[in-house]
Amino acid sequence: MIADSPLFWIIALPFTASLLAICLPARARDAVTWLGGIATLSCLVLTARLYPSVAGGETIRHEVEWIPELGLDFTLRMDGFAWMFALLVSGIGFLVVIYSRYYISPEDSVRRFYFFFLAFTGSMLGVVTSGNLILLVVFWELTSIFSFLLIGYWYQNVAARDGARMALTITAIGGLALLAGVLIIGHIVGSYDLDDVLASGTRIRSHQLYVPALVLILLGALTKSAQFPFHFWLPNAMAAPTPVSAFLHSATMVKAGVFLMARLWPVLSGTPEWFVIVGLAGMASLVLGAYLAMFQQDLKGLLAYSTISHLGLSTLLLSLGSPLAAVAAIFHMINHATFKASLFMAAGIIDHETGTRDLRRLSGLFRYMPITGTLATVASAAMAGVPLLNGFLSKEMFFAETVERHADHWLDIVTPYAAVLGSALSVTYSVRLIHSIFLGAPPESFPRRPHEPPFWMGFPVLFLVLACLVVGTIPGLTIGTYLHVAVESVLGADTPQYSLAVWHGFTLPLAMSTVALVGGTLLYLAIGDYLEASERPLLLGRINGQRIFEQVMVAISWRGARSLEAILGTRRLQPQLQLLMLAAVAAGAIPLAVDGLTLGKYEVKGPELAFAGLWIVGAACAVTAARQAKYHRLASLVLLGGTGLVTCMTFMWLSAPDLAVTQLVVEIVTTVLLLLGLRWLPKRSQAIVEPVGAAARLRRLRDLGLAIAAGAGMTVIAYAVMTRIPPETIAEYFLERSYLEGGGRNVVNVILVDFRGFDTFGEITVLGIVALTVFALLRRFRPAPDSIERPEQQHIQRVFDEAYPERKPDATAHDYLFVSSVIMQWMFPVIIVLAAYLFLRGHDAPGGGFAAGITMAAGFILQYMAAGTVWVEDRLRILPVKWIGGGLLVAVGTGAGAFLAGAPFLSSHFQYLDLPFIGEVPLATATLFDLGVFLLVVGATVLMLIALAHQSIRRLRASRIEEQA
Amino acid sequence: MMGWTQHLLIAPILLPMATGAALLLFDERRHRFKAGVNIASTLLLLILSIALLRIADISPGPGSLTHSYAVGGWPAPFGIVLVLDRLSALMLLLTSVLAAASMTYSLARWHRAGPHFHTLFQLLLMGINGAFLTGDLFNLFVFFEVMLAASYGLLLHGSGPVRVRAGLHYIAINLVSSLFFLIGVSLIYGVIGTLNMADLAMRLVEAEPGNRALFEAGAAILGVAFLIKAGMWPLCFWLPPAYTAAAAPVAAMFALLSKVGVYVVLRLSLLLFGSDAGALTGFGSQFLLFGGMATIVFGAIGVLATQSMGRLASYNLLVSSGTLLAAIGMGDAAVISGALFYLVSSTLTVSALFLLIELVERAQEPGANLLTVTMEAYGDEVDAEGDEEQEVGLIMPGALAIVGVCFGCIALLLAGFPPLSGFIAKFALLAAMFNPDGLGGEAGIGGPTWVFAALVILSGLAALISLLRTGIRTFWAPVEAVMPRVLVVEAAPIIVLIVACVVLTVQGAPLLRYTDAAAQSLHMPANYIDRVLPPSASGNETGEIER
Amino acid sequence: MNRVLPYPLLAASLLIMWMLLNAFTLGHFVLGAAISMIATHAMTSLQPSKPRLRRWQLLPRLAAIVMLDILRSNLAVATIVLQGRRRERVSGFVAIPLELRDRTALALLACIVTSTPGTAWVEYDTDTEILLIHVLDLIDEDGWIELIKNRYESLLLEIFE
Amino acid sequence: MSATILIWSLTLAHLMLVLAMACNVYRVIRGPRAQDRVLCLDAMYVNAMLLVLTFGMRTGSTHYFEAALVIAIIGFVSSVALAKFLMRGEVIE
Amino acid sequence: MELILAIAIGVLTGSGVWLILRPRTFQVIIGLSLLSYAVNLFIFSTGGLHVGQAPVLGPDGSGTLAEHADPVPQALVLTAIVIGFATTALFLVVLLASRGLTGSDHVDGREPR
Amino acid sequence: MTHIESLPAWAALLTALFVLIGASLTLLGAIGTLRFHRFFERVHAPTLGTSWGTGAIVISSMIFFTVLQSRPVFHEILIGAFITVTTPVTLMLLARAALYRDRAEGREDVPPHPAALRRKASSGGED
Ligand code: NA
Ligand code: NA
Repeated sequence: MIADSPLFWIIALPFTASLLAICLPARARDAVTWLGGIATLSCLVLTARLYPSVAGGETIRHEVEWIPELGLDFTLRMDGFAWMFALLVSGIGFLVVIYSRYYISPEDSVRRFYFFFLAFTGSMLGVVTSGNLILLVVFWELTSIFSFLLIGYWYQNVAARDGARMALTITAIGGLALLAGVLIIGHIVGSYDLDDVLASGTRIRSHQLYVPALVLILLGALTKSAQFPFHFWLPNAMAAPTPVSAFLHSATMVKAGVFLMARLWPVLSGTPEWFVIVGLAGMASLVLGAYLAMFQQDLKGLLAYSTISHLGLSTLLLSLGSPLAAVAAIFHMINHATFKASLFMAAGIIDHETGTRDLRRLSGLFRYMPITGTLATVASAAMAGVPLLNGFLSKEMFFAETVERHADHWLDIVTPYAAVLGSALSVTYSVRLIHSIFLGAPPESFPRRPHEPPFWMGFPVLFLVLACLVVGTIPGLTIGTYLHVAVESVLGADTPQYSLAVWHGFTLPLAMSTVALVGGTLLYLAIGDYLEASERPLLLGRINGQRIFEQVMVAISWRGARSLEAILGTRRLQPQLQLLMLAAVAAGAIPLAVDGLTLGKYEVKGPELAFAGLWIVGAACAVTAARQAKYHRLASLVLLGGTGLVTCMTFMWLSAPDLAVTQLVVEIVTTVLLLLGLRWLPKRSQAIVEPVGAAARLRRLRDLGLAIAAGAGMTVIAYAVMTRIPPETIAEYFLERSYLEGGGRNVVNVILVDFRGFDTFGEITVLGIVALTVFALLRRFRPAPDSIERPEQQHIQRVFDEAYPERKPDATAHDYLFVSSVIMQWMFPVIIVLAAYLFLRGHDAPGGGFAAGITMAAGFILQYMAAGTVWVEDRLRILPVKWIGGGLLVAVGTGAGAFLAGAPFLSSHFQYLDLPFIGEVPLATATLFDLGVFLLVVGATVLMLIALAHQSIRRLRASRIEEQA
Repeated sequence: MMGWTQHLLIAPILLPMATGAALLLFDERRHRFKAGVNIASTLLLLILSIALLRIADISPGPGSLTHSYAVGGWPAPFGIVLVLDRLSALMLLLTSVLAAASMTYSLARWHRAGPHFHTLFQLLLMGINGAFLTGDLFNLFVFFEVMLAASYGLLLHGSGPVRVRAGLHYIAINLVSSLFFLIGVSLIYGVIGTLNMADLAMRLVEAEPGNRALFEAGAAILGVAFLIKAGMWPLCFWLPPAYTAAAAPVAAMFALLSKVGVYVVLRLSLLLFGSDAGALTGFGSQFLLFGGMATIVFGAIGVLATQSMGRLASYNLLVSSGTLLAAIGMGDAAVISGALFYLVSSTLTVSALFLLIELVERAQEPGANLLTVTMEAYGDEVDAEGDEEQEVGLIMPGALAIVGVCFGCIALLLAGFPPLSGFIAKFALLAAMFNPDGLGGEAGIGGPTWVFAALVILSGLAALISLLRTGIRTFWAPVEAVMPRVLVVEAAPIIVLIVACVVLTVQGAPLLRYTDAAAQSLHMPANYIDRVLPPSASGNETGEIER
Repeated sequence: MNRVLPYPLLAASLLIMWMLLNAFTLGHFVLGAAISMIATHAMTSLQPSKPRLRRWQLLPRLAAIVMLDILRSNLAVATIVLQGRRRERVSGFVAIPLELRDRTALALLACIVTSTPGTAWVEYDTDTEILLIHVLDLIDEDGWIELIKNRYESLLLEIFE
Repeated sequence: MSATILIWSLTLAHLMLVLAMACNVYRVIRGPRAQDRVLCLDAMYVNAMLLVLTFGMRTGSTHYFEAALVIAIIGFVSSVALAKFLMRGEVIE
Repeated sequence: MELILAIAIGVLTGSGVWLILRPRTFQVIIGLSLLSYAVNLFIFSTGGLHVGQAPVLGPDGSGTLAEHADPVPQALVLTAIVIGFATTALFLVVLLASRGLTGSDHVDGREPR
Repeated sequence: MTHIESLPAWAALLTALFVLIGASLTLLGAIGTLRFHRFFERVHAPTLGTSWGTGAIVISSMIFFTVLQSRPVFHEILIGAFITVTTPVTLMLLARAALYRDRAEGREDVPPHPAALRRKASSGGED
C-alpha cells in the first residue's frame, strides 16, 4: 500500500501540511508554525530511520503506477546520496521553521508562508528521491514554482516581484530544457527509470544524441544552481525573506542543480563535452562569484555571490570526471549547506535587529551581539576554508583534485590557478564580511537598537555552526560514514579510496590553501577600504546580469513579439479576406496543377443562344453591381436583383424548378431586407476621401488579380466537373424510392423532408437562430447620429405638407399609398392561398415548406409596406418568436414521433387515406415536418424584417420622448 | 424496432434543440425559469454524454467500436448517419462539461444581457454535438452552420461596439469559409457521387485517377474551410478579437469551437487519407504539420506580445490549435493519442481562463464591479425592467485569493508545467514524438519532429513568460487591490474545470488509454467504414445501434 | 353570413383560384374552401375598406372594354416604338378631376389606366381629388380626360356607388 | 412541319424575351436615374416570367408554372419596396 | 451550355471576390450575395446539366438518372439558399449595428489613416 | 420534343402565333425603354409586356397544355390576372416617386402638385 512506505510519507507529509496550513484560520499563527515544525521534523525522523537500510547499500524503492504507457510512474527511490540530501533538506528545513517563528512579522501571513514553504520542502524532497526522471522533472519544476512564490512573498516590493519573476523565468527555461534532455535520455535508454538510466551510461555516452541530451540537461542543472552564465538571478532572489534564502539559496533549491549533475554523473560525465561545458561553467562561477561577492554592499548579496562561487566549486569538481573529485563535490555540497545556511540566518538576525543589511552602514556589531558575531565569524571562516572547519576539508580535497591531470585541455591546466584565485577571493569577502559588520567603531545610529536575538532564533545558527566545527575537527567520526554511504551510492564500484583526515601532511593542496588564506587576507588589507566604498564591482560592474536579462526579455518577449505579431498578423478585415481567398485559390489550383486536370467530353446539347444571352445579361448585372456598390448602393442592389433573376432562370432552364421558385422568393425578400437596411447607411455623397496614389492602385490591381484568379479557377473547376462522365451517385436510390417509399414525386422535396430531412432540420435551426440574433441585435440598435434624422425625402415632403395646412397632415405619404395600398391589401389573402398551394404541392411538385414560408412572410411584409408598422400591428398580432419555437417543436416532434413506432428519428410514414367524397388523400408525416419548416420560416423571416422595420418607429418614439422632455 | 436506449445516439442533438425551441414559447422576462430549464437540460446532456462515452468504450481494444444511427431509417450511404466512436464520444463529453460550466457561470449575470440567450446557447450545443456525431459531409456543413449561427448570436450577445466590430469580422470570415465548405463538398459529390464519409472513403479507393485531381482540389478547399475554423496561421487573425470580445461564458464555449475544426480535420484526414487510401495516403499532412507549427509560432508570438488577458487566452488557443494540427500532420497514432489528451486538457484550461478573465478584470478596476450588463443596457427601454432584479447567488468570500489561485493553476496548465494536466498532455505528446513506436522503440527522430518538439516546449515557455507578466501585474503589483464581487456560481465553474484538470493529472492513465484506443481506431478506417455501411447497402433494415 | 363569411366574393374567388391551381374535384373544393376561409379571415383582421359592389354584373362589360382598349393601345405604342423618332410626338401630363371616391374603385381605375400602354397613373391627390396621368402620345388633352371620365369612371361609379 | 414551326417559334420567343431582358438590363445598368433602374428590373421580372411560361411549353412540362405564378403574385413586392424607398427613403414606416 | 455556365460562375465569383475585398460593408454584403449565387450555381452544376429533366417523377412514380437531373445537388442548393438568406440578413444587421455604434461603414469600424 | 410532335397542327400553329405575338410585344416594350428619353415616357413601355405580351403568351400556354393534356388547363389565367393587378401598383408608386424626385429637384417639365396649383390659382384670382 501507498501508506506503508515511509518514502511516500516523506514526500506527502510536507504537501499535506502545506494544504493544512492554508486551510487553518488566519489567527492560528502558532498552530501553523507548529504544523510546519512537526512536518519537517517528521520528515527528518522518517529519513533518519531509513539509514540502516540505506547504509546497507540498499536502494529503497516505492512505485505507484501513474501513466505506465508513457513510462511515467510515481517512483520514489532512496539511496545513500538521496538519503543524505533528504536529511539535509528536512534538517535545515526544520531549523528554518524554528528560525522563522521569530522572523516572520505579525503583519505577514504565516499561512501563506508555510503553505509555500512546506510545499517547497516537499518538492525538494521529491527531487532528491525521484526514481523516475520525468517525476524528477515534475518536482524540479515544482521547486521553481514554489521558490518563485517564496521569493515573491513580499510582493508589495518591486524587488521581490522582479526577483521572483527572474528566478522563475530562468529556472523554468532550464526546467524545460531538462525535460527535453530527459526525453532524449528516455529515447536512448527506453526508460525514464533512474535505475535503468544509471545502468545505461555507456549507451548514452555513445549515442549520437548524447550531446543534445547533455547540453539540455546541463542547461537545467546550471540554471538551477545559478551557474555562470545564468547566475544573475540568484542575487536578485535575495528579496526573499531571509529564512527562504537560508533554505532555498544555500541548502536546497540551488543545490538541486549540482545534485542532478552528481546524480547523473556516472552516466553523463567523462566525456570531453562534459568536461568543457561543466568545467567552464564551474570555473567561471567559482572565480566570478567570489570576485563579485567582494564588492557587494548588501549582506545577502554577498552571500548570494558566495553561493554562486561555492556551487561553482562543486560544479568544477564534478566536471573533472574523477571519482575522487566527485566525492569532494558531494562533500562540499553538504558543507556549503551548513555554513551558508547559518550565515544566511545570521544575516537575517542582523537585518532583523538593526533594520539594515548594508555593509556600509553596519559596523561594530560585535559589541551588541557577541554570540551572533562569534557564530557568524566561525561560519565565515568555514566559508573561507579555515582549517578545523568543514569548509577547509572539502576545499583541501578540491585543491588536491585540481592539480591532478584529467584531460588534455587548457582548461585542466588552468584549474589549480583558478581554484586558488577563487579561494583567495573567498577569503577576502569572508574577512570583509566579519570585519565590516562586527568590528570597527559602532555607528552613531542604527534604525533599531540591536541586541541578541531570542535564544531559539539563534539556535539554528548555533546548531549549524557547531556542525561545521565538529565536522571540521573530527570528520571521520561524524560525517565520514554517512558521506561514504552517499558517495558509494553515486559511484558504486568506482568509489575511490579517500581519507577525511584534517591533516594530510605538507602537501601541495595545503600550500594552495595557505596561499589562498594569506593572499585573500592580504588582499582584503590592501583593498578593504576600497571595497567598502565601491559603488559597483571593478571591471565587471557595468555588466549587470539583471539589466541584460530584462533588456533581452523586453526585446524578445515584448517589443520583438509585438513587431513580429504586427508583421505576421493583422487586425484588418481586408487582408484577412485576401489571405482566405489566396488560400482557397491555392488549395484548388495546386492539386490540379500537380495531378493534372483532365476535362471531360460529356456535354448536354450545344450552346444555346438564348441561354448565352441570359448570361450576358447576368454577367453584366454582376460586374456592374460590383462597380456600383460603392457609390450607388441602390443601383447595385437593383443589379444584384437582376443577377438573382438570371440565376433563377438558369435553375429553371436546367431542370431545377424547385430552386427557381425558392431562389425567386428569397430574392424578393432579400431585396426588401437590404432596402430596409439601406436607410441606416451613410450617404455616399458626403463620402470619405478614399486613398489614392500608386499604393492604392497597386492594392486594387492585386485585388483584381485575386478576383480574376478566383473566377478563372471556379470556371475551370466547374467546367471540369460538368463535363465529366457523371459518377455513380447515391441519387439513383432517391429517384427509385422517392415515390414508393417517400410518398412524393418531387424528389428534391422528398430528399429535403425525408431522405435528408435531418439537413433541413439543421437548416431551419440556422434560420431560427439568425432571426433571434437579428432581433437581439436590433433591440440594442443605435443608429449613427447622421441616420437618426428622418430621410431627406420625408423631410421635404413634410415641409411641403406643412406649407399647405388645408391638406391632412402627412398628406403626401397618405396619398402616395392611397390607391395602391388597396391592391396590396387585397393581395394578402391571395398570397396566403399561394403559400398554401406551394406548401401542399411541395411533395409532388415544385414548392415546399420553405418557399411557402417565405411567400407567406412576403405577404406580411407587403401589408407593412402598404399601411405602416403601427397600422398592421394594431390589427394583426404576429408573434414571430412563437412561430419559430413552434416550428422547431413541430419539426422535432414529428421526427421524434418515429420513436413511438420504434423507428429512428425522422423516419417517415405515409399512407393514402380514403376520405368520403374526397377520395384518396396522401398523408405523410413528412408533410407535418414540412409544416414545422413553414412555421419557422414565416416566423424567422417576419421577425427579421419587422425587427428592422421597427427601427424607424423606435426613432420616432425616441424623438417624441425628446420633444416632450 | 428500436429500444429507447438506442436513440441515445441522437439525443445529444435533439435534447438541446428541443430545449432551445421550447424556451422560445415562454416570455423573455422569465429569466429564472429559463435558466432552470437550461441548466437542467445541460446537466442531462452531461449525463447523456457520459452514458455515450461508456457505450463507445464498452469493449476493450480499438476495433469494432463504432456505433451508427441512420436518421430517418434510410441506410447509409443514402440517408444521413450519426456515428459514435471513442473520438466523438470524448468530444461530446468535453462539450457538455464546458457547457455545464459556462451555463452555470452565465447565471450570475450574462444570461440576462440580451434576449434569447438560453435558446442560442442550447442551439450552439446542438450544432457542436451534431458536428461531432454526423457521418455525412453535407450534414456536417449544416451542423457547422447551426453552430456558427449560434456562435454569431452568442458573440454579439450583450452588444456594444467592441463586440459588433469583432462580430462583423467574425461573421464575414465565417461566411466566406462556409462558401468554401460548400464548394468543397459539392465538388467532392460531383466527382465521387456520395456524401457519406465512410462511403466516400470506400469509393475513393476505386475512384478513377482522372477524377483524383478534382477530388483533391475539393478536399483542399474543404480543408481551408476547416482550417479557418481551427485557426491555422495565416487564416486565424479573426480569432483573438472575436473571442476577446465575447462575453465570458460565450468565450468559454468558443474555446471548443476551434476544436471542432480540428476534430473534423482529424476525422477526415485519417478516414480519407489514411494508410489504406493508396495514392491519397497522407494527402495534406505535410501542410498540416508545417501549418500547425507556423500557428504555434504565431500563437506564441501573440501570447508574448499581448497585454490583454482576453487576447492572451485567444493566442493560447491558437497555440493549442497549432499543436493539434501539427500533431495530426505527424499522422502517428501515438502522437494523436497524446494530442487528444492535450486537446481535452487545453480546452478545459482555456475555457477556465476565459471565465476567469472577467473576474480578474473586476478585481482590477472598481468600475467593473458594477453590472457590466446594466451599463450596456443603459437607456434601452426594452430591457430596462429586466435589470431591476438583483443578481442571484451568494457572494464568494476571499474572492481575490481564489481568483489568484485559479489564475496560477491556469498559468501552469497553459504553460504545460507540472504538476497539472497541461504537463501530462505535453509530456504525452513529446514522449510520443520521441518514441513513435513506444518507449524503447528503434525509430529515430526526424527533423520536423525536433522542430515540433522544440515549439511545443518553447510555446509553453512563452505562455509562462506572458502569464507571469500578466499575473504579477494583476495580482501583485496593484497597491490597493479591489475585492471583486464574485458570486459562487461564477467561481464554482472555474474551480470545477481546474479540478477536472487535476483529475486528468491523477487519472491520466485511464484517459490516455482511452485516447490511445481512439487514436488506434482512427488509424483503422476500414473498421469505421464497415460499421457505418451496412453489409448490403440495399438493405432496408437499418437504423439500429450496432454493436 | 357576414360573420362567417365577411367577404363572400373574395372567398369565392380564392376558392376558384385554388381549384384552378389544383383541380376541380370535390376534395379540392373542400380543401380550397377551408383555405380560402382562412385567408379571408386573415384579410378580415386587416379590416380593409369594404367595397360596396352595387352592380357587379357590369364588371364583365368593363373587362371587355378594357381588354379591347388595352389591345388597341398595345398596337399604338408598339407602332410608336417601331417608328422611333420618325414621328413628332408629344407626351405630357394630364390632370383629371375625379368624382370616384371609393378606394377599391380607384384602384380598379388605376389598374385600367396603368395597364393601358400609353397612359400612366402618376398622382392622385385626395384633397383636390385630381388625378394626374401621363400620356405617351398626347395629341388631345381633353380627349384623354373625356376618355377616362366617360369610358371608365362613369362605369366604375355605376358599379361601386 | 407544324411541330417544327412551334419549336422554332418557341426558340425565337426565348431569344426575343432574352433580348427584351437585355434591353431592360441596359437601363438597369445605365439608369440614368434610380426610377429607370427599378422600372426595368420590374420589367425584367415580367420578361423572366414569360420566359418561364414559354420554357414550360417547350419542355411540355407543368413544373415551371409555380415559378411563373410566384413572379406574378409576389414579384412586385420588391419593386414596391424599391419605389417606396425612392419616395420616402424608408420601406416600412 | 456547360461553358456558358462555367464562365457565368467565374464572372459571379470574380465580381463577388472583388467586392468582398473592398473596404465598405455594403460592398462586402453585395459581394457575399454574388458569391453565394456563384456557389449555388456551382453546387448545382456538379450534378451535371440537364434540360427539361426536372427531378419530378411522372405518374408512375419511377425514375432514373437517365431521364431526370440529379436531385441531390438541387437539395443541397436549397439548403444553401436558405442558409445564405439567413446569413445575408444577419450580416446586414451586424453591419448596420457596426455603422451605428462606430459611426463608420468601413469594415474595420474605423476609417483608415 | 416528342410532346410537341403529338400536338395537332392547328394547336401548334396557334400556340406559335400567340407566343410570337406575346414575345414581340414584350420585346417592343423593352426596346421602348431604350428608345424613350424621359422616365415618364419609359414608364409606358413595360406595359406592353405586362398587358398583351403576357396575355398572348398565357393564352398560347393555355391552348398548348389544354390540347397536350386533353383536358382544360386554365390556371395560367391566374398569371395574367395577377400581373394585371400587381404591375400597376409598382408603376403607380414608381411614377409618383419619380414625380416627387423631379419636383424636389425643381425640374420644369413636371407639373406642380395640385395643391400648389390650386393655391396659385386662388391667389391669382385674388389679384
Ligand atoms: Na561595514
Ligand atoms: Na399604362
